[in-house]
This record gives sequence, structure tokens and C-alpha cells, in this order.
Amino acid sequence: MQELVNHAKELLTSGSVARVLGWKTGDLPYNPEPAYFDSAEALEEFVYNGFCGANLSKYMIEASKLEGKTLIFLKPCDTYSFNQLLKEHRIDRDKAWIVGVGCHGKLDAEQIRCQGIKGIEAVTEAGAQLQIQTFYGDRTIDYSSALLERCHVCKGKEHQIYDELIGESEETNDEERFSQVAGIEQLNPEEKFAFFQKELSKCIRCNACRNVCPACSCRKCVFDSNKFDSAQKANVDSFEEKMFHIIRAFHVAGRCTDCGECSRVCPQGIPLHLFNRKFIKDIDELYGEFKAGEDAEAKGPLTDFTFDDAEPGIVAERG
Amino acid sequence: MSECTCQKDYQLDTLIPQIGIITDIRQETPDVKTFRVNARSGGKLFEHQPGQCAMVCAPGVSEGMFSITSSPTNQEYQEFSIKKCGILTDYLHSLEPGSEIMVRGPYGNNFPVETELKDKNLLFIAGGIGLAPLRSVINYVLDKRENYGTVDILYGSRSADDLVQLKEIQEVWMNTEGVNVHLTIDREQEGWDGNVGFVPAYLKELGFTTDKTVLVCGPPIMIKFVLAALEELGFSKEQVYTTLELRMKCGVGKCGRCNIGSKYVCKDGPVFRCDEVDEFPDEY
Amino acid sequence: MSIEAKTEFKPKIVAFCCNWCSYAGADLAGSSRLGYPADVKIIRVPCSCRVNPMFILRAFEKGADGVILCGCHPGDCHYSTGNYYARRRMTLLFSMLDYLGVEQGRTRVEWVSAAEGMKFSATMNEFVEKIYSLGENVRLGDLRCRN
Amino acid sequence: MYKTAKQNLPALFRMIAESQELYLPVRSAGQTNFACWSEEAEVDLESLNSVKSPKNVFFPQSENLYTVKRDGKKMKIEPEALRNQEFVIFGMRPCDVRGVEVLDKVFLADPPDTYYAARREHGTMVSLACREPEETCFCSAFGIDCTEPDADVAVWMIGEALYWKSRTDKGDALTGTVGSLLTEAEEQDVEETKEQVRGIIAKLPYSDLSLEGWNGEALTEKFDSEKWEELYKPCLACGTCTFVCPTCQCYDIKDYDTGSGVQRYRCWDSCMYSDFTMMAHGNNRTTQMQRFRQRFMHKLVYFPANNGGMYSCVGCGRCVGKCPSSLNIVKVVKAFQSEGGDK
Repeated sequence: MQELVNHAKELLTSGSVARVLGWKTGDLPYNPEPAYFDSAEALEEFVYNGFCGANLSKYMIEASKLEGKTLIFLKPCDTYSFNQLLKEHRIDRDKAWIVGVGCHGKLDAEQIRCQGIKGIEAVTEAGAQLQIQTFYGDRTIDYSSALLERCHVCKGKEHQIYDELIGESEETNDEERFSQVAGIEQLNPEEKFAFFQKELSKCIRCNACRNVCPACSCRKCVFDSNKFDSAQKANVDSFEEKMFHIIRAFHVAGRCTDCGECSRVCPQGIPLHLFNRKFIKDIDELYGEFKAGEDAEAKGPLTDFTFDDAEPGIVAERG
Repeated sequence: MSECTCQKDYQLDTLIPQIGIITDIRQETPDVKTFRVNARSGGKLFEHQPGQCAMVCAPGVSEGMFSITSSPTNQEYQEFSIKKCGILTDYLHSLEPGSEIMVRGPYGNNFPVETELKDKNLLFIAGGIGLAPLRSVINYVLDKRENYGTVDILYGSRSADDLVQLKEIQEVWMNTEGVNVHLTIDREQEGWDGNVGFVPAYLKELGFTTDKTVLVCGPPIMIKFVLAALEELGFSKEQVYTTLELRMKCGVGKCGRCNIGSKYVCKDGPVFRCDEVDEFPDEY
Repeated sequence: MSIEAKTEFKPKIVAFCCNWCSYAGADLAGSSRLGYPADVKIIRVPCSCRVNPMFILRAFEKGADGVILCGCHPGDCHYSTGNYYARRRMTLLFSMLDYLGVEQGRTRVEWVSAAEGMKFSATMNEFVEKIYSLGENVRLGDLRCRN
Repeated sequence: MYKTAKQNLPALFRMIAESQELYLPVRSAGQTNFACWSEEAEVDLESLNSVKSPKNVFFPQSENLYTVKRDGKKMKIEPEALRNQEFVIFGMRPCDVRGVEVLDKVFLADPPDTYYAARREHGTMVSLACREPEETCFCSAFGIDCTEPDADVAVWMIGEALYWKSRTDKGDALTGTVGSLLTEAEEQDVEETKEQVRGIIAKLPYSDLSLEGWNGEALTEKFDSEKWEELYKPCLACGTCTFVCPTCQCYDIKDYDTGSGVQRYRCWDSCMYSDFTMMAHGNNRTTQMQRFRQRFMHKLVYFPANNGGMYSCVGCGRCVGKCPSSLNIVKVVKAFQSEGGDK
């Protein structure tokens, strides 16, 4: 981490960048926040650790409007989102100086709590272990048991876009990416419906999933429109949540890089990635493998077609 | 925790409107209509004080807060002058006389016509649709003429066609003793022989004496410049009243939208004295 | 909420028809006196591509039991490629609905040209029959609309 | 003071639920929220906080106010019936109880909100003392003693026993309902645990949080501070903090056309949303900084100014744990502390 700070200080003082977009030490062991640093002094508060899961790409939209270059730290998977935003002309490549940082999987405080750990005082990363000091005794758990969902299906350790790289990365995938989706596909309609009903009825319509999503960068969201009653905000178990989540997933289909931010931020722990990943799986199967954000040029699958695409009836034929 | 002290005998919630009938619609200007509203059984829906507002609701469309433009001294009906500028107002403008709408209120405070304003010389300054809340006071004052000193009305709009309530201004206000009406429009126009220029400029030109209490309403930018002009003329903040507008939903200081500083415009306002307004954070 | 509980199930069916082919096809079906059930409500759209997933969900929300989209045959789009895009979108949307546990068969896409009055009528008859067999749409409707 | 064995809890719940609705923390799909009790419900009294606060029971996230039916040009208004059945809400934390007090200040102020008032009148609150406070807790900063719940009934879970103490008439009535399961107990049985928990509270990272300088008088000084411009930066403008908050009470009133009538309902709204103050003629808070500032100014300055110094924050720590950008009210308060002068 010190290497990152030193390098950032260098670039700041030399004037090659006007500000640094990174993570700032939180007031608890696990809550660093995304932050802008504009002086070497401010960088004293910079932190990069296992809890820096936040994908900073989306902040680049605002940073692109500012004067001067912004140094942005991106983890390998964040670079997919960056590329995608670049493709959609939402950010300015010339305004960014990308430092690719090493990553060996990011942690989720929720996953720690799930293991019955309460009152976290301090967390120490010790190789494959996490030493956790709490007000109710100390615990040691496997690092991998506290990973964010997205890290279990890690997209790889390669940065897709960067100006320079600092630090080593490590692939952390220990699960088949589409296994959860495939599992649900195997269920019968009643079971599928019951599963999603139970998950979605927790939704509180806080819009955190939408606002954090690097693909959701519309200036005015259809769900914020007062012009028609899609902006209902009603919390009813019957339909609202389904509408919101289906349409949201659809709007990012073919553009979603599966960065997993939606699932990370959901206060109710709804596995929102299951929607996005279903679309990705279908696109891969029907229109050929496509990885959004792998580059900043390729045409997205929903803005493209071939003459012999499958007919919609295929859904029924597949069974 | 103390025992719950909620009222045992509930009345109908304040959020539930009454049904009113639009008995008359006057096209004031190309984009302003005045709606006359009566209760179904005739008469007024409720009693109000000058400066108060009511929520006009169109089911399936929306609801919005409008100032009641008729005077409380009018015993027959209430009127709302509404400018067409959004979803709800578009809808209201499409209605015909005889249509039913829902109204709840009245909400908010009122101009202190029976206390601070009594026996004072009054100066009303309005811009465009800003005349709507002031008309309520003006007519109240004219109906109780003996309780007040001189009345000056300075009213301006974009063009002569945009002057609201022109008929009443010309036929009633201008012909009442002790009432001086000063009209102005923003740009030269054929057939207009009155003053041309913005309200604040005309105000300075007229140069009123400071023995008056001032009531201002209009677009925020106009209010800003009028206040500066008044200060220049030597008026103190305590002499000036205005009425604010912010997004409102509940009308009773609970939904949180119109919160500004520690005040709720719907409940503590909309009428504020300018020295109170000065204490608000700069967010209105 | 089963069909048996109701005295009689009258399905509500929304058919989005492209202005250039399918709507004309429906017209032809009418003028050729080929019947199709009155349960089908046609909404004319400029192109099948105009229909976005929200239209379909909205129809279900407000009480439709089945939604069908008809457009020009691939290759015949008045705007040359609209229906190709629609095809991809609808495939993905239908797959998602299936994934959420909505019964297959409530949604359908059919290409109907202006000359295929017969096909239009047959498709609608078939679709309505399918919806009859599936019964009322309870999984995608808004409960508030059900009274 | 009474007590009952922990294993009697299901019987206790069943007994309450026989005569009235019972809401309590229920775990479903991996998260704990307040829900109606049923035999199958997985009751979770171990989690410190529910995700959504129990304010939902008194002030539902969405509720119908009335329905308007049309018959030609004629309209008919059918108000929604007010709650008239008794219910019990079990397992609220002491901070959540204070949250309801804050809501009371708003909804029971003249003119009272009848929907809310009816629920308050018919609801009996049973509050569960905290035994394992966590690092996100800062209720002590608001003078809340989480070992001494101030509700209709206070309960403590210690070892294999549940201690029960009624504090109001409503509490006495509920005690009567479940009396057959309770046996007499001594006050001092719970004292030791209380002391122990207070010891932990003193050690928590936020235990030294000071709200000095935050009051109604500080309006201009806090409002004009340059700190906000820095603080709001990571904010995503989502409504998580406002929706999990036990005291946030802003709401929206909207219409839903059901095809056979228009339902006018109200639902929670968030001052963090860009359309919150949007009007036809413009918006008086156009930047996220202004919206962000509004939320905290309201909780720490405006609300105390109107309510005798009572803050509209109870230190439950939900926003601390749930904010996607790890922002929270504590960071805001601390930022002003470190500014010097402000302290």
C-alpha cells in the first residue's frame, strides 16, 4: 500500500495529475470510503486493503468533468467497467491516469457477520487467514470464507486497461460462474417463482443497486420519471420490485460487466447478480460469448444482430 | 416511555380531501386560468384566511399546493389562479366547468391582516402569477377598507396579455378610492401606454415613502431584486412580507419536502416576514 | 386463485402489432371475415422494435393474461432491421420471465405479414386457447389491480 | 419483574398471537426484518438490528390512504379503514423505541396523522435489552441506555431465561395475557448483566462520540461549513440510509390507477433523491451536496430546534453498517469535531 501512496504523492507533486481517486481509511476496520485526494498531505489517509471493494470507475464520470487528470486506482475487475463507460462515452480517457492495483479478492463485512462474529474491533489480514478481534473474543477465519460473492467467480487477474501496474494479483475463483443461475434454471416454475418472490420481497426500493452500478449511468432514470407511474416507489410484494429489477437488469444487459457491485451494496442482501448473470449466460449461449468491458470498441449484443438469430420461441423449446 | 396520548376520537385525516365542483373557469392569460370551486352542495368548501393555500388533487394525476386567490370575505366560492406549467396544471387546464376535483386544506399561515397590517398603509408588489396569493389580501383589504390606510399596488408581467385579473384590476381596484394601481410590462408592446420595465426598476422609479408595509410575491428572481430595491428606498426587513413556494406533499409539516432550516413552508409559512426569511439557509 | 374458483375465466390479451405488416394482417383477417377472439386487444406500434420490455411487463401488471408481439417477417422490416433487434430483445426477456417462474406460453412473438390474414387469425386463436389453458396470470400482475 | 424459561418463547408467542397480531424479528432469505409471527417463522432475537427498522409497523413503507372511484363525472372517496385491532411488537431494541418517540413528535404533532395515531394507540411495544452491542452502536451518545428499555414492556434475555417487566398499563394488560407462563423474579437478577453490557458500551469505538455544538442555534455555522463539500463526495444518492433509519419520516403521496379506481397511497421517500424537491418550476436543491447536507442538518440541527433539543438520530448504527459508500452520520459528526472550534 505504501508504494501506492508514494507513487500517488509523486504524481501529485509533479503536477502530472490534479487529484487522486482512491479509498480513504474508515472509522471502523471495514469501512473505507471512496475519496478524492488533492494533496500529498491528504494521502496520509489513503488506504488499500481487503475491504476496498468499491469499484471506482463510476466516480470517473464526475472526475471527467473536472479540470486536469485524475489518478484512478482500478482493480482488475474494475477495468471492465471502465472500458464499458469509455465505450459509452461517459468518461474521458485523457482525463484519467489509471494505476492498476493488485487484488487477491475483496472482503465483505456481511460475510464475516454471517459466521456469527459480532462486535468487530480489528481485522488483520494474515495470508490465507483473517484474524478478527472482537469485543466478545478473538476469531480466526479463512480469508476466502469472507470474500465478496463476485470474487468467488473472479474474472481473472489481468487488467483490461491501465497506464501502469502496481502490485500482484491473484485469481480467487473457486466457483463456476453460472452454477447458481443454472441451478435455478433446473427448478420448476413454482420453485423459481417462490425463490425470487422471497428474495425480492425484501427489496426496500432504496435504489442503491442502481446508483452504484457503473452501467446505470443514465442522467435521468426511467424509474425517476414522474411522467408515468413506473416511478411508483410503492413497496408491495406483488409487482413493483419485479418490474424494477427485471427492467434494470434488461437495461444493462449486454453492458453489464458482472462487477457485482449491486449485490455488494444491497442492504437486504438480495442476490441481484442472478439477474445480470442470467442475461449474460443467455447472451453467451445464443449469440456467442461476449464479455462486456473487455475492450472499448466491440458492438454490444443488443445493438447487434445476425440474420439467423434464434427465434424467441427457443425459450420454450429449451424447456 | 410515556403512555400514548393520541387522540381517541379520530376525525377524518387531514390528508383526505373534499370533493369540489369547478363552477366557472376564466381564461386570464394564454397560460393562466382561474378556477372557481364550490362544494357539491353549493357554498364554500371551507373557510380560509388571506394568504393560505390548499391542495388541489386530481386523482390519477397528482396533487399540488395552490394559493387561494379569492378573498375570505367572498361568501360564495373560492378561486384558484393556476398557471399551466406541469403535469397537474396541464390536466387542470383541460377541465371543463362542472368537473369535480378534490381539494384539501386550507394549509399554512396567512398574512397578518387583522394584526400587524391593520391600520397600515399597504404596498403590494406582484409579478406574473404572483398576484394570486396577494389578490386574496387585496380584496380582503378593499372589503374592509376602513381598517387600512392607503393602498398601492405595483403589478408587472412579461406582456400586457400576461396580466392576470386585468378586468378586476381595471374595473374594481382602479376605481376604489385611496387605491393606486401601477402596472408595468417587461417589453414594449403595441397598444400599451403604461410603464415598460421590470418591476424592481419601476419600484425605484416610483420611489415610495417608507411609511408603508410591503407584501411581495412573484418569481424568486423578482423577489430578490425587489427586496434590494426596497432596501435602497429605506424600507426595513420588518416591513416586508413575502410568501414562499417549495415542493409540498402533505401540507401539514410531516412529509419533509418543504423543510427549510427548522421551518416547514407548508405549516410555518408560506407567509414569512423578510427578516425571518433572511435567517433561512440559502436553499429556497 | 385457480381458474375453478372463478365462475368463468375471460382472458385479457394484449397484441402489439407493427403498423406495416401485422396490423395490416389483422385488417385483412377482419375484411376476409376470419374471426379471432374478442379477448385480444390490439395495440398498434410503428415497428416491433418499438416495443420495449416495459410495455410487456406493464401489460401484465395491469391485468393482461397473455402478451403477443407481431411484426414483419425477418428481412421485411419497413425500417430494414427493426425486427432483428426486437427478436433479440424478446428472446432475452422471455427467457428472463421463464427464469423468474412465469409460465411459458404467456408471451409469444409471431411474424405476420400484411398478406397473412389467415395466419393472424390462426395465431390469435391458438394463443387465446393457450392462455385459456394456463388460466389467470397471478405471477406477474399487480395485486392492486385485482378487484 | 417476572421471568420465564427461554424454551417457553414459542409458547409465549403463540399465546400472544392467539388474541392479536404479533410482529417480531423474523429471518427470511438470510436477513432479519420485523414480520408477522407464524408457526413457521424463524424468529431471530439474536441479531442486534433488523435491516429495516421496526418503524415499518407504525409507519409502513407504503400504505393506501384512500381510494377514489369515478362514476362518470362524479367522484367518490373511500378512506382506508384505520387500524382498530390490538397488536404487539416484540423485540424492538431500546434505540428503536426512541425512534418511535421521534416519529411521535412528527406524526402526533397537530394535526395528528390519524393512520399513525391509530397504530400507536393499538400497538404494545415490547423492547428487548441489548446484550451484545456492536461496534456500530452509538446510542449512548443520545442518552439511551440499551440495558434499560423504556417501552410498554421491557425484556432481558439472560442465559436460559427471559426477564419481563411491565412499565405501562398496556404492558400490564399484555403481562396478564401471558401471565400463565411467567413466574416472579427479582430485579437484581438482571443487574449483573446490565453492568457487564455497560462495560462493553464504554469500550465501543463510538463511545466517545460527542454531539457538542450540534443544536438548533448552530444552524448558519453548520450550514455554511465547507466540510459538506468534502463529506458528500462518495455519496451515491441512493436512499439506503433513509430507508433503514428508524427516525427518517419523509414520505411521498402518489397515485396508482388500478383500473377500477385510483388509490392514493403514501410511501417512504428519501431526501437523498434528486426528485425529492423537484417542482414544475424548478428544484431548490440541485446538487447532491445540498441533499446530503439536508439529511444531516435535519437530524442534528433542525429537528432539535423544533423539539426541545431532541435529535432525530438514535444511534442504532444501521446506516453505519449499510451505506454502500461507508458514509454515515458518525463520520459527519466526527468531521466537524476535528475542525476544532466547533467542539
